[in-house]
Amino acid sequence: MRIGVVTFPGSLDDQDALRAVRLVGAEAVPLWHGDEDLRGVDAVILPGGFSYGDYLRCGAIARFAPVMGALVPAAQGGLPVLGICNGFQVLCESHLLPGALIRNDHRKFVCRDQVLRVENAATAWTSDYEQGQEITVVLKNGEGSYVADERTLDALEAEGRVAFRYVGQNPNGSYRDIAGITNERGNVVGLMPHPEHAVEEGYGPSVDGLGFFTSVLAQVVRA
Amino acid sequence: MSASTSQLDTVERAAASSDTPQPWAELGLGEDEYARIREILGRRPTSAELAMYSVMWSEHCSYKSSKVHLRRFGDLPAETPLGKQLAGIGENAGVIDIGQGWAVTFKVESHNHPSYVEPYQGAATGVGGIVRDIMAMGARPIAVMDPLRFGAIDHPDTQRVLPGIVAGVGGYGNCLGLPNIGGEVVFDPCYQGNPLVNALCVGALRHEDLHLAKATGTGNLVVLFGAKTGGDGIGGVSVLASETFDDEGVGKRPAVQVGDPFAEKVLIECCLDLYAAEVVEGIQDLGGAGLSCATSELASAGDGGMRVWLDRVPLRDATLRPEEVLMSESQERMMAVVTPDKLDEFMAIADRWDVEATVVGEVTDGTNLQIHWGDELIVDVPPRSVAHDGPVYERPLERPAYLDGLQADDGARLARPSTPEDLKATLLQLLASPNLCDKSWVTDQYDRYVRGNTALAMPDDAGVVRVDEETGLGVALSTDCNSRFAKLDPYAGAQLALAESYRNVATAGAIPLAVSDCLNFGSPEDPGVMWEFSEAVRGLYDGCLALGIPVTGGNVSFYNQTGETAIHPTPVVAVLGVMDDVARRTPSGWKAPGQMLYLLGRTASEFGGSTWADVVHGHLGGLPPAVELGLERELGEILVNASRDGLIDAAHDLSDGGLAIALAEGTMRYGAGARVWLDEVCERDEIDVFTALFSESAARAVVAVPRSEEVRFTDMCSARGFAHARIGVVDDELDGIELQGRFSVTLEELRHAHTGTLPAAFAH
Amino acid sequence: MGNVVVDVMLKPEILDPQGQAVAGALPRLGIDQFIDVRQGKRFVLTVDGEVTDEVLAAARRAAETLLSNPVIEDVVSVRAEQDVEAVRAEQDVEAVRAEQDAAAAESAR
Amino acid sequence: MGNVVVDVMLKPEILDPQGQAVAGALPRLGIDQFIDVRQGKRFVLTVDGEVTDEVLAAARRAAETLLSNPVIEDVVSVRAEQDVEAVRAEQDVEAVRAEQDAAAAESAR
Ligand SMILES: Nc1ncnc2c1ncn2[C@@H]1O[C@H](COP(=O)(O)OP(=O)(O)O)[C@@H](O)[C@H]1O
Ligand SMILES: [Mg+2]
Repeated sequence: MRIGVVTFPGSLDDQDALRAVRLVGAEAVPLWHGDEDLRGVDAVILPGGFSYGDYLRCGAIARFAPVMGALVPAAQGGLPVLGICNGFQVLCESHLLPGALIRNDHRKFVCRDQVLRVENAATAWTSDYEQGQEITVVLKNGEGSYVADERTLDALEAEGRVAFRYVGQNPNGSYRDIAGITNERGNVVGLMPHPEHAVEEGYGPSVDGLGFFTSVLAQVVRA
Repeated sequence: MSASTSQLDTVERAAASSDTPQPWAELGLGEDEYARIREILGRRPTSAELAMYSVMWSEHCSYKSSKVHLRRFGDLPAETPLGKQLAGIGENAGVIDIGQGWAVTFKVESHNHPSYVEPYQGAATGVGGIVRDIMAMGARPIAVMDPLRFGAIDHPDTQRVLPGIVAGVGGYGNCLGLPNIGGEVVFDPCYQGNPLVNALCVGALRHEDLHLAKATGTGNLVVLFGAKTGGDGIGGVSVLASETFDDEGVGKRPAVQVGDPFAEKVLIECCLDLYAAEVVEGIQDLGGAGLSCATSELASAGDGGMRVWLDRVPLRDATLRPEEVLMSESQERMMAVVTPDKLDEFMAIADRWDVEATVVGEVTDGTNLQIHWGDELIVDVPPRSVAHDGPVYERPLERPAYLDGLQADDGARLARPSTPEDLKATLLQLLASPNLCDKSWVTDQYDRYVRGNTALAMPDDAGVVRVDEETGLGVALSTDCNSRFAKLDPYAGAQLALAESYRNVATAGAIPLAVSDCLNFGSPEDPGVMWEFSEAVRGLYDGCLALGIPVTGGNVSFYNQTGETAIHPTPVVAVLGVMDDVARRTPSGWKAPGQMLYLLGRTASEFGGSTWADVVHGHLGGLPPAVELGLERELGEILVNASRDGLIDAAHDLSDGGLAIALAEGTMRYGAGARVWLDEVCERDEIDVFTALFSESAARAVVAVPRSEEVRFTDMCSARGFAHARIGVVDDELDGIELQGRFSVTLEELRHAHTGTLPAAFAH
Repeated sequence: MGNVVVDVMLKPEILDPQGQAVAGALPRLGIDQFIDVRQGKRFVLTVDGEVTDEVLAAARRAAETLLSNPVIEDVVSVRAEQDVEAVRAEQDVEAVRAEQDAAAAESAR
Repeated sequence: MGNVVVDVMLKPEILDPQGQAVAGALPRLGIDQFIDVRQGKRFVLTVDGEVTDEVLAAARRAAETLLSNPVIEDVVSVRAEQDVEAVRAEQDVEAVRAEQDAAAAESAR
């Protein structure tokens, strides 16, 4: 079981994602933004960070990286892909997921321990959670407010594609408290909070994030 | 190159026109300094040389007023409790061995004035600068901290600068992927018009990866890499340009530097790949004084000369004059010395990271640093004379006359709360005061988790990060300074800063190993300020000697004053400690019911410079708390041993606001309540409850001991003859704190007081 | 050398926290005329030569693909700077009107 | 309702990492005409009424104090949107010219 993690210039949480993959016993495979090659991995994580400085719009420039040329069709073909924070932004900019992420309503970067509710426990990345389970992971971003037009939001709700919702105070103004979403097929999941920062006792608020990585492991083994 | 050489002030021309008047005074040089430059060169300097000397001999770069005092630190044993220092004062940053083949390097620096002018960019580039210092040692930067000082919380100046400074620290550090693991936010009217932005970076490296800033090996190449050079931060040298420039051109040179953290992130990864490929002989960051500093320091530390082709420097602004290119403080640049056979590999690595790299010079077998612009020689100087042999002053010192009066005004007359209600109200008032309130409005803007190695961060006493994933080996860091203490007595104040920082590190469970400092003072030309400075350095020196830890580096920031009024002396002290396994670190709050709370150390009535006197009475006077470093050392050993042996589950040091604040913070951390009794302590130390709660005596901590370990723990304290008293028990059924026989305060009351202040002041 | 100016604004239905913050801050400066503020982006793209039709077409492509995200943003305009300059010189409506009249008179000659 | 448009750009001598990021990305999209990109801000301030001289004066004050940081930025222009609109409708230089001619003819009548 090989899980790839893409490093763009400015990626920051790539090492953390690779560590999380190793911790669940999978093989962690570094992928490079400049290679149009997924090295035969069984799943891909687009990690957090500030790809290309996030100067224009978060994820806007990364979307055009050569590796995305290989990733987009693979994702459309069913490859499990998880976008965390900046990775979620890249997925939205690439139109693999609907909507967009804009500046937090309070206009500040926010780093805190965040409770999420798993709203869809049937995706490739959430099957090890219970529907409705509350987990505590790390939230840290400046542009994490999820927006989409009403029609898209209604469709997401109706199709059960809201994967995670913020519990308690909405930390950034996201429409309908949305923290993460999935595509129709459930193989592409994006969320702003960071499960990879909650995988080791003593180095994060909990180990609740492990479920993402064990889920995909089970998924791929089944497939 | 577009530069018209006819206008160039070349070495040849300088030699032939010795009497040409030069703007040395405008560049900040003294008459004697200018004369000395002429003597060194045997002729008048060229404009470029004059620019170089003027900035390299400035206070900021040459430490000319502080050097005679800082020399003391060099007399400290160059050893930490774990062994020899690998690099010390004089390098970009000190490097210490932490065992298992690992080393760490850390340093604090100031970026005070730029942050006042442009808060966001000033603070951002402050972080960027210190990170490059750490990279230049061959290390991977692993964390940052930001000790900050502002004017009164409601002052318009604070309202203007604080949000920008905090956003700048966060904006740069977050984008760099460095966890921010601590710092300080202090408000005092003395910083109005002169906020302090200090920044600390710590990096980790394997012993064999240590790199030094020197240019050796004739024929080796000098490579400039990173961002292009623009006209940033060269306001000062515009007087030179004004001779050859129309005024408009000069006015366009910005004094403000803008940072590009993305460029720096890429530069970090690029440097680490270069080190791993072993293609770097010597390396230097570009900071203050830009290329002037980097070339002269590299050459001065090496064994030969250096030749530089300045016109090869890639420019962002093609109109820059050679003096300006030399002086530019454009960010995100580094300079490496590379052997010719490794150049291709070097360039390939830089290319992979999209980092522009250019050979701009070579190491020669001569003695001088020679800089060319096209075919012309515009600088020909002995590099040591620029970089290391600058002027040194013995500034006059004088103990300020006001000090006797200040120390005599000891606050004995200040009304003290006596009823239970008043004691409780005082606790809540202090908890809500700007300096003791919850800082999460600030610290939530910083990423403390990135890299996944953070074991402790705010609001705990020290930041703790793992260095080695295999073993859990890691470091703890704290920065501290109570400048009110330093104002009352700079010698004791510096030692108290050292003691608090040392204590914080030990409280987390780490063995304190080494010190870095950032000495923020007023004008060195004021004998009173200079006296404060020398006292602070003396205090720090004596303190380090007593604690057995070296000063491995630091920074001096003078001229922090508004008009005639200097800030309080603010010697910020950073202590670094080591832990074999950071998973064992001690958090600052308690959770487990039934654990016993112990107060370590004795309390005396010490309210000079205290938070209580400040917040309740607006009073500053008397003497600061007594410092006993022997006791600090013993306390440190107890905390570290108890942590290692699993005798304590939580520990919080006592500092500003005293025991009352420590108890409140320990309770709020995880929400578990505490039942507390202080009668025995009051009896033993012959103090009243008010003193027990709010005095700021040093060398104290409160710890939570599991019942099963109580005997072992008290035996350990007794064996060392260290004062310890059982003062309470953790009770998660209890809502907040119950101080027996006095008052109860609920968690909600505590949190309400603690958390409201910063949002109310800045969230709009 | 010529410049193309691209203006991008958030779609009207998308929340604009930065614009709102400005709107909230203006009254505190005694500026209370404005009932709404929106903040967008302005790009200046420089070519080494004239702003030809091809250059404008390239700028428009850049605007649609990279410079804006159609999910949340509108490209408000893409034009050669000289055309912007014609307006920029003006400091207020009156002056602009006067200038337009003058220009009109000029070109009518 | 009327709008005032305020354009703010970083001073030319100040480093613009945002513009550089765009400039670096465009060639990867096959758009290689542009030798430089600078990114600035565009504010649209709305008044409940006409854009009078006073409104423009207030906008100018807002531009100088809150909307720009004079240490690193220039206010490039402050003008009523209708004046911008006059240009915005145009899609390229030719069209603008034609329009201007037409306008000229119109106003010369
Ligand atoms: N500017 C800052 N940046 C990061 N952390 C900060 C900052 N200011 C305060 N903190 C953190 O908040 C906590 C409380 O600060 P403080 O009361 O000064 O601690 P202490 O009294 O233990 O030195 C500490 O963990 C400290 O590191
Ligand atoms: Mg502390």
